[in-house]
Amino acid sequence: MSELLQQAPSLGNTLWFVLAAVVLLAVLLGFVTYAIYFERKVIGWMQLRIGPNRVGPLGLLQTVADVTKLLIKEDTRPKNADRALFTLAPILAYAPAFGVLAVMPFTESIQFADLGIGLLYYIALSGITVLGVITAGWASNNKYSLIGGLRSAAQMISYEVPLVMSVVGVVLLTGSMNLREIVEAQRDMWNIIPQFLGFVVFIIAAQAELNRTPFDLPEAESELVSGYHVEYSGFRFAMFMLAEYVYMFGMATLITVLFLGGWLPIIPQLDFIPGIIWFILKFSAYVFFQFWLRATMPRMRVDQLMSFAWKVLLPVALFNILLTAVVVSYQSGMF
Amino acid sequence: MNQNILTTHVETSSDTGIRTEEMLLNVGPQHPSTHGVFRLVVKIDGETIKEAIPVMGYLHRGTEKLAENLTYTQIIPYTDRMDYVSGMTNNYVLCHAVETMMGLEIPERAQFLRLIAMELNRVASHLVWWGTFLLDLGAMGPFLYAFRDREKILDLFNELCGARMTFNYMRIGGVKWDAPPGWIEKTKEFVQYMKKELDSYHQLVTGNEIFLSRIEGIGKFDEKTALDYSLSGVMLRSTGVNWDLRKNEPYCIYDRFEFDVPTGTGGDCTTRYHLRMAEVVQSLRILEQALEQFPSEGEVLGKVPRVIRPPAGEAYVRIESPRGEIGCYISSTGKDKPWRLKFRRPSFTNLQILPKLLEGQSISNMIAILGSIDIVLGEVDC
Amino acid sequence: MLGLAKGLGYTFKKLTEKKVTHFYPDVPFPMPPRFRGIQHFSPEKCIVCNQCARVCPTECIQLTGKPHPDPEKKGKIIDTYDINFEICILCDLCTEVCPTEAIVMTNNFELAVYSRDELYKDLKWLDDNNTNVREEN
Amino acid sequence: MTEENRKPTPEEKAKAAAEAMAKARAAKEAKEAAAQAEASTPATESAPASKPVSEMTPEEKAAAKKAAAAEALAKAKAAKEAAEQGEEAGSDADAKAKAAAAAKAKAAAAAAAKAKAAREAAGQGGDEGGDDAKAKAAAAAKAKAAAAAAAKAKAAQASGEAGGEEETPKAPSKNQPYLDKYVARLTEAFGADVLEASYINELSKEVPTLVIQNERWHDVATFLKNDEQLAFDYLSDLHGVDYEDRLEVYYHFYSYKNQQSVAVKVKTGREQASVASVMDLWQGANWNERETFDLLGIHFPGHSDLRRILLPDDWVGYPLRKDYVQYDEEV
Repeated sequence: MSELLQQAPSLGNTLWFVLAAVVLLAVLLGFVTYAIYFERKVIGWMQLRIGPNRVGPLGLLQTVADVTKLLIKEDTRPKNADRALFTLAPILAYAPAFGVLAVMPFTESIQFADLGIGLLYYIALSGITVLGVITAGWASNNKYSLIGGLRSAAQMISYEVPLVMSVVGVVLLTGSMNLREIVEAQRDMWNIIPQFLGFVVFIIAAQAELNRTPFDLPEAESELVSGYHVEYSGFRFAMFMLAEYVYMFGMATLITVLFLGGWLPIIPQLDFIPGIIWFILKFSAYVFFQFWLRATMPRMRVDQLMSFAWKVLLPVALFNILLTAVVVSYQSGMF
Repeated sequence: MNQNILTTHVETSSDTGIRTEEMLLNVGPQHPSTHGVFRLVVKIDGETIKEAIPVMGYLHRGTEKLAENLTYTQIIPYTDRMDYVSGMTNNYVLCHAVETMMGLEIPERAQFLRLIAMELNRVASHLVWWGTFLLDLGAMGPFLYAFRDREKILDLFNELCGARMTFNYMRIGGVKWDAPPGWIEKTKEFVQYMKKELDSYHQLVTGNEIFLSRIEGIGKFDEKTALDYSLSGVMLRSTGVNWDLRKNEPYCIYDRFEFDVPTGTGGDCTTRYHLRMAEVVQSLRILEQALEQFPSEGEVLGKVPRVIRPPAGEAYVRIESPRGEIGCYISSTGKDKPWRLKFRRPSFTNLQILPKLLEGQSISNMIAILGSIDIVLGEVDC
Repeated sequence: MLGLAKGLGYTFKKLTEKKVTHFYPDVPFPMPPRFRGIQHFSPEKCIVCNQCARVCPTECIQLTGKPHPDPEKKGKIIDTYDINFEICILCDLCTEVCPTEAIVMTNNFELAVYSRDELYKDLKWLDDNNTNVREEN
Repeated sequence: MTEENRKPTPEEKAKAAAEAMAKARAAKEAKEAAAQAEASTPATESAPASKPVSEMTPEEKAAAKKAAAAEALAKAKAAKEAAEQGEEAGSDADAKAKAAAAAKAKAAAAAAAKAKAAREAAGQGGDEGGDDAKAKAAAAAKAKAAAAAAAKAKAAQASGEAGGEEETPKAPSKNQPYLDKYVARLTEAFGADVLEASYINELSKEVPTLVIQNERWHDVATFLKNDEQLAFDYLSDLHGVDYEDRLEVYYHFYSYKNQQSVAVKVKTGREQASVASVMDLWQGANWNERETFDLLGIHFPGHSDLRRILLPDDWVGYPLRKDYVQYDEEV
C-alpha cells in the first residue's frame, strides 16, 4: 500500500487514498462499537451481571443504538462557553488519535505509510491529544471541566516522558524507529522478554495516557462528575468517546508491535495461521487487560499519580535504557 | 444559600506576575459521591480545599413535625425512611423509647427477632457502605459484589416482614411477624455464606495498594476532637475510644451474647475502613449465637394496651446504629401522640466534623473523607 | 503489587461465575408470601368501621358508607373506597387493623402508570385486584 | 415527678383562664402565697421539693412580671378554652389539685378530661384523690423538712414523689447518688439558685435531670465540662421543645471518664427565646443548635454561625412551634 505514496498524484490514486481512509475509519468504528460492547460485557460478567442484552441479539446492537441516540440528541453548548474552542476541542482530540494509525503495521502487507521514524511520528502526534482535552476543559466554562482539563494536562505530559523513555530500549535493541523493522527484529524473541522492564513501564504509562482506570482522574466520575467533557453532549461528546477508544486502538496496536511481536506467531511452527489473526489475538489480549483492570482497580490520587510518574516510572525507564545500552554494547563487542 | 459568606481571594504573585484566583466549587446536591442530595460549597485553590461549607436540607421531610400528629404506631413507617439503609435500628429506637416510658415487657422471642433483624441490617448497611466507599474511590466492582450479598439480606427481610427496605417490622411491645418457617435456617446459611464472602472482599480490596495509599492518613482526628464533635459509632471508635452502646449500655438482649468492639487508634480513613469490616465479623458472630439460641416458641408481641399512651413525661434513649449513636427523645403528655419527638441522627452529628477534616485536603480526598463518614442523607435531613 | 494481582485474580474468577441478574420484566419476580403489595379490597366484608382510614399514616384512604339496603339489618355497607397510591407507602397498617380482613395485601406491586390521576384507585379496581392475595394477615 | 415538666403549661394557662373568668381567685391566692412564702424562705432549694412550689420556681424569679406575661400570653387561648378550663380551674380550691386536674384535663380529650377532673377535683376522698392526697401530704411534709436542708433531702423528695405516683414509695434510684453529687457540685460552685429543679427521670432510664437557670447556663455548662468530678465531655443530644408557655432546650451529656450521663434542661420564654450557646465547649452543639434555631426559633448567643440549616433561608416561621401556621398552604 505504501507504494501508492511514491506515485505521482492522480485522480486514481487520490481515490485510493480516500477509499483506504474510509475503510480504516469503518474498521475503526466497528472496533469502537464492539470494544465498547465487549467492555460492558466483560465488566458485566466480572461483576456477576450479564451486560447489554436488550438491543439486538445478545445486545450486539447496543452501542449502535447508543451512538444513534447521541447523534440525534440536542447539541447543547453552555452560554458562556468559548464558542470557537468549544467546537474545536473534539476535533483536536480526535484527529491525532486517528492520524497515528497511518503508520501502524497490522501485518506485513497492511500498512498505510511505512515511515522510517514511525515510532517518533506516533509519539509526536499522540502528544497533541492533550491539547484537545485542555481546550475542552477550558472552553466549557465549567469548573469541573477545568479541573479535569488541568489534571489531564499534568497527567498526560508527565506520563508521556516515561512512555517515551520506555520505548527507547526497544529502539536501542532494534536499531530502528521503523515499526515494521521493530516487528521483524522480534522473530527470535518478542521484546517483552528482553525489555520486560520497559514493557511494564510502557503499560502503566499507556494506561495513564489513555485516561483509563486506575488513572482515569481527568474524567473521574465520582469526583469531577465527568471531567473535561462534562458539558459536551450529542455528537461532540461522541467525538470524545470515539477519540478515547481510537486512541486505545492505537495504543493496543503500538504495544502489540513494540513488545508482543506484531503479526508474528507465538512459535514459528504456527506460521500457517495468518499474521492478521495473530495480530488480532495479541491486540485483543491487551484490550481485555484494560477492561479487566477497569473492573478491579480503584482510582489513584493526583499527587500520588504525579509522584509515581516522576519518582518511580521515570527512574525505572531510565535504568532500563541504561541496562539495554550496556547489554547492546556488550553484544556488539564494545567491552 | 449563603454562598456570599465564602469570598474568594485574588492575588498576583510578585515574582512571576501571574494572577491566581481561588475558586468556589459547588459539589452537589446532584453529585455522584455525595450519597444523596447533599451539597458542599468548597473554596479551592487549585485542587486544595481552603474552606468547605456543607449545605443540607434537600431531603428534609419534617418527620419530627409530622410525628406530632401521628400515633406512635403510625410513626414507625416514617422511621424506616429516615436512615433507609438501616431501617431496623430506626424502628427499634422508636419502639425502645416508647417501651422504656411505658415499662413494657418484651417477649423473649420478639427480642431475638429484633436483635437478629438489627444485626442483619447492620451487615447490610456496612455492605452498602463498603460498596459505595469503593465506588467513590473509583472501583466499580466492589459495589456490585456488596450489593449482591446485601440483596440476600434484603430477601431475608422480604420474607420476614414483606418489604425490602421500608420494613415497618417492629411494633411497640414486640414485632409484627414471627419468623416464617425455615427462615432461621436460611439466615444461618447466610451467615456462613457471608463469612466466606467477607474473606474474598478482603482479597479483592483490602490488600490493594492503590486503595490503601489513597486512604492512608486521610481525614485524621484524635480522640479529643471526636468527643468534642459528638462523633459516635465507628467515627469515635477509630480514635481509640472503646465505646459501643450494645456493650456499654446494653439494650435489647445484647448483653447475652459474646462479641468484641473493634477499636482502632489511627483515626483516619484506613482505620475506619478496617473497623467497619471488623464490625461485620462481630455482627455475624452475634447472629450466629442468636440464631443458635433462638427460642423454639413464644409470643412475638407482648401485652400492650390497645391504644399506646406513654405516661406524661419525657424520655431519651440511645442505641447503636450502624452509623453511630441514634437517639430518640419523646416528650409525652399522656396522649396517644407525642408532644415532641426528636431523633438524634448519627449521620447528622457525625457530618459536623466534615468542614474541619476537609481543610487543606484535595478534591480526591474530599470524596474519600465524605465516604468514610458514612452518611445517609435521609437521616441527615430527617 | 501482590494486592493488585490478588484483586485481578478475584475478578478474573468471577468472569465465569454464575450471574445474578434477574430477567425481571420477562420473568416475573417472585415475591415471598408476606410481601406487601397493592391492597385487595373486598366490599362484602367491609363493615365501614373506618379504622383503616384512621390508622393510615399518610391519610391516603378515603371511604364512605351507606345504610344497609336491607332495612332488617343494622350497620352500614361500603359505598366508595379510594386509595391514593401517589402517597400510599404500603406500610401494612390498614390491613393490620382491619377486623374483618376486608382489606388485605397482595403480592402485586406493579403500579407504574402514565398519569398521576390513574393512581387513584377506586373500590372496583381494588376489588378486581384479587390475584396473589396474601394469606397471613 | 415527671409530670412536673409538663405541668406549668396547662397550669399557668389554666390560671390565666381562671383569672380571666374570675373564678379561681382562691387558687391564685394560694399560689401567690406560696410564692411569697418561698421567696421569703432563705433556702430556695426547698422549692422544687413539692410539686406546686417547684412549678412556681420560674415564677419566683420574677413573680409578678411572669404572671403578667403568662396572663397576656394565655389570654388569646383563654378565650377559646375559657369555658372548660375555667370551669375546672374554678372548682378547685387547692392549688395543687387544680394543677393536676388541669394538666390531666389538658392531656385527655375534652369530655373524658372533664369527667376525670371533676372526679379528682371534687373527690379528694376518692380512690385516686386519696392516693394523690397521700402522696401530696408526704411530699408536703418532706418539703417542710427539707426547707432548711440542702439538695439531698430535696432529691430524695423528688424520687419519693416519683414513687408516690406509682402509689407506693419506691427505693431510691440507682442513679440517686450521682444526682446528689451533681447537685452538690453545682450548688457548691454557683449557689443554690442556679438549679431550678433536679430529679431522677424515671421514664428515661432513670437519668439524673437538672433544670438550670437560663441566665447562668453558660457558666454551668463550662463547669459541667471542665469540673474534674463531672467531666461531661460528650454532648449526645441537643434539641428544643415547645411547651406553649415556654421553650425548653434539652441536653443529654455523657461523661466518658465517669461513665455517667446527665440530662439538662434550660427554659426560655417564647418571645425572644434565647439560650446561651455551648458550641465553644462542645463543637458538636454547632449543628444541633442551628437545627433548634431553624425549627423552633431559639437563639443561641455565642454561636458563630447561627442560620437555618434544614430549611431554606427564606422560610417563614418556626415549624416545630405549636402555633406554627404554614406560610403557603398550597405547598
